[in-house]
Amino acid sequence: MYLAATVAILVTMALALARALLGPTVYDRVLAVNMFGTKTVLLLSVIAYLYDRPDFIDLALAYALINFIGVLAVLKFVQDFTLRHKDAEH
Amino acid sequence: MEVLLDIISWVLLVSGGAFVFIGGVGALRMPDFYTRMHAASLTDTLGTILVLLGIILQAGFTLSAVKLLAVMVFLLLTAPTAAYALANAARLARLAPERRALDD
Amino acid sequence: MVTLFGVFLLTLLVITAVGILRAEHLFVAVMLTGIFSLQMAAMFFILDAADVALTEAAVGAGVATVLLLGALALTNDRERPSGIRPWWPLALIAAATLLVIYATFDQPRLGDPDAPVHQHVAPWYLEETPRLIDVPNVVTAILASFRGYDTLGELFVIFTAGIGVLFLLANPSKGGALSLSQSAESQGLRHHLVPRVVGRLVVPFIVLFGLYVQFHGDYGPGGGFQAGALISAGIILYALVEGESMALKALSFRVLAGMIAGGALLYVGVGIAGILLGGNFLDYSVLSADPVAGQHLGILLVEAAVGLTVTGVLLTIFHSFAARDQKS
Amino acid sequence: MMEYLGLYNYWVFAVLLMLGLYAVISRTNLIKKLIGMTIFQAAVFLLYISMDKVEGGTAPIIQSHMPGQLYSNPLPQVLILTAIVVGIATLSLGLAIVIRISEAYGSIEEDEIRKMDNA
Repeated sequence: MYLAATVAILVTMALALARALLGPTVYDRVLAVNMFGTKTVLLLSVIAYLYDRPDFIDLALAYALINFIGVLAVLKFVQDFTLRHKDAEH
Repeated sequence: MEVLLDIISWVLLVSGGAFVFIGGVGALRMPDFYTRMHAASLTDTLGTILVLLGIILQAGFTLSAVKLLAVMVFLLLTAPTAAYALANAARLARLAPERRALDD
Repeated sequence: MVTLFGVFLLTLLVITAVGILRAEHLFVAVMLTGIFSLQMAAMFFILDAADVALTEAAVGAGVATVLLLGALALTNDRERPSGIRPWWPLALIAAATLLVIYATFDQPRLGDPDAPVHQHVAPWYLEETPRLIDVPNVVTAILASFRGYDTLGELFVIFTAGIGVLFLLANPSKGGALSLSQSAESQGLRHHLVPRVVGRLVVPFIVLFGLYVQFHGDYGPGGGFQAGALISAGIILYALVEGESMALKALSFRVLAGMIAGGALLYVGVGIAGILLGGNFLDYSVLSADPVAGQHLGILLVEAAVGLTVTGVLLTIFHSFAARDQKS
Repeated sequence: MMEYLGLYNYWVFAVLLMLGLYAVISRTNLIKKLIGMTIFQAAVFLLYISMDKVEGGTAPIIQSHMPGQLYSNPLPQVLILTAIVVGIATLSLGLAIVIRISEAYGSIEEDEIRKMDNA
């Protein structure tokens, strides 16, 4: 049963990657990165059980905790960018 | 009892996988950014809950079950936050005077 | 079956790398680098390298994207559209790729237990670690004890990189110190309610998890490098949601500099303590009456030293980039 | 078939290595060069970690309740673990240099910078 879930997650990863490569806007790509992140958390959890080494859930936990920092950094980047351009206009 | 647990986690894992997959298809096929985000984030949370619950049932009352629960709780906290931040960034940039610089 | 998963992931890895290369918008390249790092971490995990996967997770998800975006904000997020590319680099690269692939046919196939790598010192490490050091995680035992000298060198490379970034980006007109003004930009994401609340909620857990990884590294995947990257990711999150000045109030530059130097000094100090107690440099067996207990103490101190320096360096780099942002 | 699948990791290593090198030698943008360098680095990581795998082995964290368990080789893992953190430290040093170059020349394209130097 882990195999079924793993295959589904891997295929979804490929779909997310396709979205990341196709774009068309940069936000689609950020969305794909975020999707890829949650899928990685799931993949690591499932594979830890597939390998019968449940103590490796630590890895999934690490990703669950810090994966969204990248997206917050994107928000701050865009915010600073728009701020700077407003400054430049005035 | 064992068999029942196995069946339930089978159902949870497979339906979780299905939801994850549907979310992926939605993110690929939807026509514009905001609808794609909707597809991705909505099924993301449901798929996550189902898959992780399925594994937790297999783990039983162990330390790893607690860790899995923590993974689930943190994912449910952080994934919508990321979605919020992303939607906000997109909205900010659309309103921005220099929109061409950030559009692809 | 797992081999097939590996093949699938590796194929995605190559596609992503090509995507990174073709992206003319550097912002897009950075996002694809994030995906690349996630794939690498999953691949490391499949190949039985849990410690390495945890390191890649902590560094790739938390720190690398933030630093790259910081650099883009300070330079230019677009690559100049190129005209006609010369053909010779591509031809050269294609030829070299074929050459390397030709060379791989002499490699033992993946997972071959008779491969030369597995014949030399590795079996000795695996056999002797329970007797000599008695920690379950052999990676930690090798990192901190058997090859502690290597790790000392790596620590000093990180130390030097941190000092280098400070030299390059610190503002000399203000006495060499970096200063932050309370401008609108240093407010971070304070007016965004959701990230702020969730961020404030999650930061303590990240730091707690970092400490767990630091001190549980003898028993599971973890250690100073992973913990340092995780804790700095937590503080970076705090800086993002509350503004850099708030993060600097929590851990000021003075404290960070103390952590960088203190970690390096602690590592060397443990080594010298070994000499003074009659052993060799970085020989922990003499640190306590019982050699195994001495090893445990030595590994604990050395990992703590690594964690301190890595946290200090990564945060110093982050704050240097952010402070540069304020000025320009 | 399995004979070739067992070499797939090394082929991907070769391709990634050369893609990274291609980015470094063919692009003029300095940040792109640095990203190419990280791909090059990742390829080397992949080579080392591929070599550590032992068929039927598991991660080298000794399980006292499973005697006779095979373990993968811990040594390459130690080398790469430290290399990843060193990699991010050197990457940020490179980025710091690029930021200074950008401030001094107003450009991060190598050929433009060279032109300004020669002028």
